[in-house]
Amino acid sequence: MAAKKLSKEKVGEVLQELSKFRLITPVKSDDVVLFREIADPKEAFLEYGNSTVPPKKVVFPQTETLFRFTIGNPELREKNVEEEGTTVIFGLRPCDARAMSIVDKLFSWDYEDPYYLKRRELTTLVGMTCVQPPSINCFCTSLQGSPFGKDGLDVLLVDMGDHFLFQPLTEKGARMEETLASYLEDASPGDVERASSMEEEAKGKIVRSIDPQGIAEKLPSLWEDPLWKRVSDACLGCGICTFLCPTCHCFDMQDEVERGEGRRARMWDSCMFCEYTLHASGHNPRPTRKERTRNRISHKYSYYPKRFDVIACVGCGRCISLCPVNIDILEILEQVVEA
Amino acid sequence: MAEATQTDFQPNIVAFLCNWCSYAGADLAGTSRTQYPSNVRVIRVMCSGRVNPMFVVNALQEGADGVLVSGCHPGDCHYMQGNYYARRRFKLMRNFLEYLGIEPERVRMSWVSASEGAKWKEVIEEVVEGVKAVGPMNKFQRRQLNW
Amino acid sequence: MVDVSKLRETAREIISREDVRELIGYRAGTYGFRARPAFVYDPGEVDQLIFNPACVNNLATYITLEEKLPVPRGQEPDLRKVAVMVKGCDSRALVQQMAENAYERDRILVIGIPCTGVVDMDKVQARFPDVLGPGEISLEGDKFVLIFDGRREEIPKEELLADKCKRCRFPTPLVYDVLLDEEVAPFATDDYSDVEALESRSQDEKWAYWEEKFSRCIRCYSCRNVCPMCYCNDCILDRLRPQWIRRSVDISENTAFHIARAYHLAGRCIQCGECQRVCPVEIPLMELNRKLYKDVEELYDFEPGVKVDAPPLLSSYRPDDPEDFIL
Amino acid sequence: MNGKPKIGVYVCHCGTNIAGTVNVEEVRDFAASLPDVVVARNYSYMCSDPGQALITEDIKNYGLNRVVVASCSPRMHEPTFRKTLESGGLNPFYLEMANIREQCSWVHEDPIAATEKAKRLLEAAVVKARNLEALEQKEVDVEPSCLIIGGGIAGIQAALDIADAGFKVYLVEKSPTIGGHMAQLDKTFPTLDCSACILTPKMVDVANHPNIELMTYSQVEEITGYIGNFNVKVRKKARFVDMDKCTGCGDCAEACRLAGRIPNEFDEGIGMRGAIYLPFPQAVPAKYTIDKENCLFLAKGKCGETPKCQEVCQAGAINFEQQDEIVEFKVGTIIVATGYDVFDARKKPEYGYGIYDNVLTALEFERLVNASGPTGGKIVMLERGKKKKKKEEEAEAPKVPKSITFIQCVGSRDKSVGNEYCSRVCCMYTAKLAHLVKDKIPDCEVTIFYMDVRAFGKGFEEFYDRVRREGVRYIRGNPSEIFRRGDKLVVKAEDTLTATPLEHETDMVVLSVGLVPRSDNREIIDILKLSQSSDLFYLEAHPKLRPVDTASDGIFLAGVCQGPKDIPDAVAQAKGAASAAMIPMAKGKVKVEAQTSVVNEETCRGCGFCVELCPFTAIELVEVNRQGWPVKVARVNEALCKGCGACVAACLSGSIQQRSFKDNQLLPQIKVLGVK
Repeated sequence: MAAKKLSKEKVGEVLQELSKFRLITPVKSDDVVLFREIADPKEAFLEYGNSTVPPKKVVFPQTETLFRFTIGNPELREKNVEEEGTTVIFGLRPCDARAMSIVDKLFSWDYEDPYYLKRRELTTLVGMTCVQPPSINCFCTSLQGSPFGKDGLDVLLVDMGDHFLFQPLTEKGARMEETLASYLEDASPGDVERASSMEEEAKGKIVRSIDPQGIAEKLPSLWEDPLWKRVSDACLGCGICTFLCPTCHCFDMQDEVERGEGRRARMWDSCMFCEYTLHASGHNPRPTRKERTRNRISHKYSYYPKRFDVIACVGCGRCISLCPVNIDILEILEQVVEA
Repeated sequence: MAEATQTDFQPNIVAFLCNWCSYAGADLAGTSRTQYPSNVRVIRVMCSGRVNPMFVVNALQEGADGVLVSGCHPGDCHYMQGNYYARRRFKLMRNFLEYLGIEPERVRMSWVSASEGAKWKEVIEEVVEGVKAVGPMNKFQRRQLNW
Repeated sequence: MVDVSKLRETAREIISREDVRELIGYRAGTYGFRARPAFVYDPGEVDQLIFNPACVNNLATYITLEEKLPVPRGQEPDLRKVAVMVKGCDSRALVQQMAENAYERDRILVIGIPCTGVVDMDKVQARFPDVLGPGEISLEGDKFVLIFDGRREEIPKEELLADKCKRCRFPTPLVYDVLLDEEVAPFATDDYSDVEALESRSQDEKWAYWEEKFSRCIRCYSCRNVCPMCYCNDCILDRLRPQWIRRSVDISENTAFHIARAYHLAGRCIQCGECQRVCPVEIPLMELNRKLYKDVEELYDFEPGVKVDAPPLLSSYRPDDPEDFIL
Repeated sequence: MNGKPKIGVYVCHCGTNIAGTVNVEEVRDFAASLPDVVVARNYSYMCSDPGQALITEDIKNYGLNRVVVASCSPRMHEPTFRKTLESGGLNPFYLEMANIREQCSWVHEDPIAATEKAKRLLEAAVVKARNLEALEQKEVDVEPSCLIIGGGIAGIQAALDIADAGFKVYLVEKSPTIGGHMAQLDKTFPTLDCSACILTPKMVDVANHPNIELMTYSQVEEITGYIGNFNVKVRKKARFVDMDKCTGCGDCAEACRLAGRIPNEFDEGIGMRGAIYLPFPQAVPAKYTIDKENCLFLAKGKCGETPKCQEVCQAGAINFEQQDEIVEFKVGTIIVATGYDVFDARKKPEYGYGIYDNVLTALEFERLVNASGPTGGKIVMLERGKKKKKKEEEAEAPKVPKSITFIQCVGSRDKSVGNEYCSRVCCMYTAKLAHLVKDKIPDCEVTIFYMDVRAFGKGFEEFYDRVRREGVRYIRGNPSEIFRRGDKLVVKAEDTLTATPLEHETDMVVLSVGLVPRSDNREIIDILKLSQSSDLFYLEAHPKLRPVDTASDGIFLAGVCQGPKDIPDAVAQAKGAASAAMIPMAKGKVKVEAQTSVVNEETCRGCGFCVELCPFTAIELVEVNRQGWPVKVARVNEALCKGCGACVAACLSGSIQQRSFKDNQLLPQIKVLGVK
């Protein structure tokens, strides 16, 4: 699939064209950037670093109906994800797309989650490169990622300044190219080459890093290590690090009933919450923030890579930048390495 | 609000009445065969002091267009002080909801004694008129979201 | 300006005491200009302690956040004192916690820091996004001085000062065992103009304003968890039976959540501003808290967190409390 | 426990009262469709015997464990149907009612709207019933004894009645003698019987009654507990006179170096006493008391060589070492009869009380006309504040006033001093005093300024008429000012009947002061958590139907502490309070509220908001062990809890709940009623 050129002036028209689908782009709500379905191309806010809330909620909604029921009636009315229709996420960052490809492994593993997978199938990801790392705490390059990374994306838009280099990456990407054919031009010959040198330049701007080598194997041996207490002393037990993490995917189920009519819904849960894994008996195998922090790190850097050969962290740095008490995953990992 | 809502709209009002004064007052209105709008549905509590201000939020969420809390006149509380506590709680909640954009007409409080069947009717009429004037609650009631 | 060596010396003395279990203070953060909470258990650890205008956290939260694991049979609970560093605003949290019987006065040892204002770290971050640090911030007169990567920048105090400090009326702690510096005279007043501006808008404007904010809420509960006054063992917002607020994240539940959170702080919020500081989606939570704070003051002449023996606002009344709203 | 809810629903027609408007069949069918409803019926009169039998039969046949009755108000028939459940073998608190008569069929004419509303109210009752719990109606034993606070006529009468019935009475009086204000009065209106003559025999009865333990010069310090089981702590103040030894001879009082130099409270300061004194000759107990503020020996440490009283007391009763004594005992009931103060006339400075010697309060005047008072019953002009001349010397006879003027409603019906109420006794005591003046000084000109004359009692109007016929002049008008002109006082007023401004010269002015709550009212409020009505007198439980009860079970009110009243009313109320107090004592047991609050000690954070707010002091903080940690939690004393639920709404963590009105019982109702 050959790269094309998309002039920045045409982005508005492109979005207009794409609004025949369920179109999701970064938007600005006050000063917060997050992903929302838009009705008007003007709502899209593409001049952004990275969003506060990652686009994972598009394929894995924070609250999602699974089925409806009527009390006293055994029939369940399942949610039909198909009805949501074809979806395009336009303008997400490579790290967040890569995160989806990582989470895909879980939802298509021993049990194939029909809701998630259907939604993924319906969704085309059009990503944009990071010319400038969005945050001082970016460290995607430590984890096989790149500010120009292609994992998980269907199309990568390389920001060339006055235009984008439109790189279709998958079959869905190719279809997107067809859809947008009238807005695309042939890319100039130097663009592809220039893009790869820009990628190196962008990688070089990322200042934080970790060598993940050996961490997955080492973590279990540090189960009882005092470092866990130390790194979690200041933890408040809130859900910022997990809810804003593009790879965290824990959920809980709730039945909501309204005068005999109900739905079963699943909603995000966080391993940092005190009622996470709280048993009905009152026992909690992870009774304090120490065990919960250990679980968060271990899940990302040990359990997940052991099962799926990939670390469940893309180095977006959100958990570091947004933690109210500056708990820093890189610092924790360094301590793990040093321990 | 649109004109249509003012004429066709029949608001739904959840009322919390203390057993000793307001509930008795509402009973007296019945005994006296006083006719008043049927929009108000009553929950009986022993004292207005029992009514958690979050009940108001809950009722509005569930779809009520207005909420009324009614207790004994100051000094007449069967439990001496419950209505005073309620008065503080609801004043603050009402102001707070107004600050969020919830019309104060939706959050009402009244003193109705056991002998004030006639006042009960007036209160209901005023509450219903007030809610009609601001129209249906369409702000944060539970909707079928993410369906 | 707090003298760091004096701070560390004081801390060393305190943590060396047999009746003190731990000391909670500040240390440098991991990037930029940040500072973060420090937990000191041993005299050897005091040299990491600092205090500067980056020390934004209200450490009073940790007193009530303490995790009380079951005490094994035959053992005694560790009831030694917890020493905590507090600024003026933070100290009001201690006062209010004690007013609510959260613990006895002798359970804590308070290291008071007269405070001339802290920064809004978001403003610092926006100004110097690329500084990996460690950078240092200090206040010199009416300027914040930032030192990083061998550079020195002076920024007018006004430009980086946290909003809450611009209306701080309690710069010197109201409760302390040790005061690390001279008392600071109040340098600001609070006219609630922000609250009044919002009050004066139409109902629909107000709702549009809040709907946008509440719709962003991801219910991470950081506002609740960071709050020094939110320390129920079992918060009703988490409870399933009965379920006051559903877990579903939508405008209805989010609104109810924010009403409940703010209302539960009526007459209790001491305006440390932590909830708003930590909110990742920048919901102006203090505008909610401050509305109630203002009403409580105006209607009931009540100010929380200043007197340990004050009766709880909503467990008291005056026969002549306002009732103009009652039919 | 009770397993899955099996609910029976009963829709009452109430003849046509309900069925005339509400489509009861439709409501019944709707009820049958609701989850957990196993049987739904409609019937003409559910409260009739056959109606109730339907319920008891269904409880047996369907194994019902919850019952919902949609009928009249629960205020009407809740007790009836509770009994029905009980006789069907079900806990009575498994009942929930939907009020589809008073609040539905009777107030809405439109059958469709009324039926819709009835369905919704019924559904709300069903969802609440689903979560109802069985409650236990507990009983507590009642101590057969009564504490009476205050030894005025109300306290005395209540004490005698209760003691005569065979119960133990503790009568606690703050001052050295019982008798109260009534002992200060001369004659009583309208019959003119001598106050002392009718009162003192009762006082003596109290002193001699085997069932009454009299504690004068004593104060209640603390009361804890609840009906049937109050623990009382009383401080018996040291009187520095051994009660057992004192014979009441009075030698000490005559010998006291300060004799005749201290204003006697009993005489309203018009008469004098010494530092050791008996307030009045008929005081009960007839034992002397040393006033330690004034006694030279106690206050200054020196009284000549040896204190005179000690020197002359042949019984050796004087004991300067005596200490206050704390006495503790248990009672089952309490009667508060603490009486009143008279209005402080200084709060009406325009009348010159405290400035002009001959502006008196009516109570002072009462002492002046009293045969046992400081002047032996002679009405004379007062020279206050003058140093007492040596006796007999300059024995110029005191002047007798030629004109006396009364002003009514001083401190009553007067918003400017915060007293809106009528004191009820002033019109008549003024008439009585006017009559006594005419009796003693027939040519004295007597004038009464009044707003209205309220002569509502038995014989009152007749007496008022008699006094007017005796030549007492009534002028309608509220004087604006009193000032001196020469040796006369001038009352400036307007005769509002003729709209004539006038200045009225007189020798003496008597202010008919009203009755006000005692200045130390708060002491008892704090101890017993009583409420005050807006006039600041103690608040009765219901102004019409429970006039001697308070909101706290087992605590009753008698006399003026509840509101102004005259002697017969005070006595009647005392008798009422006495018989009300005797009911639980005679029964020996009392049922306590079942719908009380209960704390989840696992989640309670011990903030004490509930403790602070409970009007009945039913909640306390206790320390418990939570997984090895000492923590404070709230705990409810179910005998004290009245079941208002105010604590529930104050609890941030939902840890305190009111039985039958728990959050999980009310929230489902809100859900049903809230949804459109």
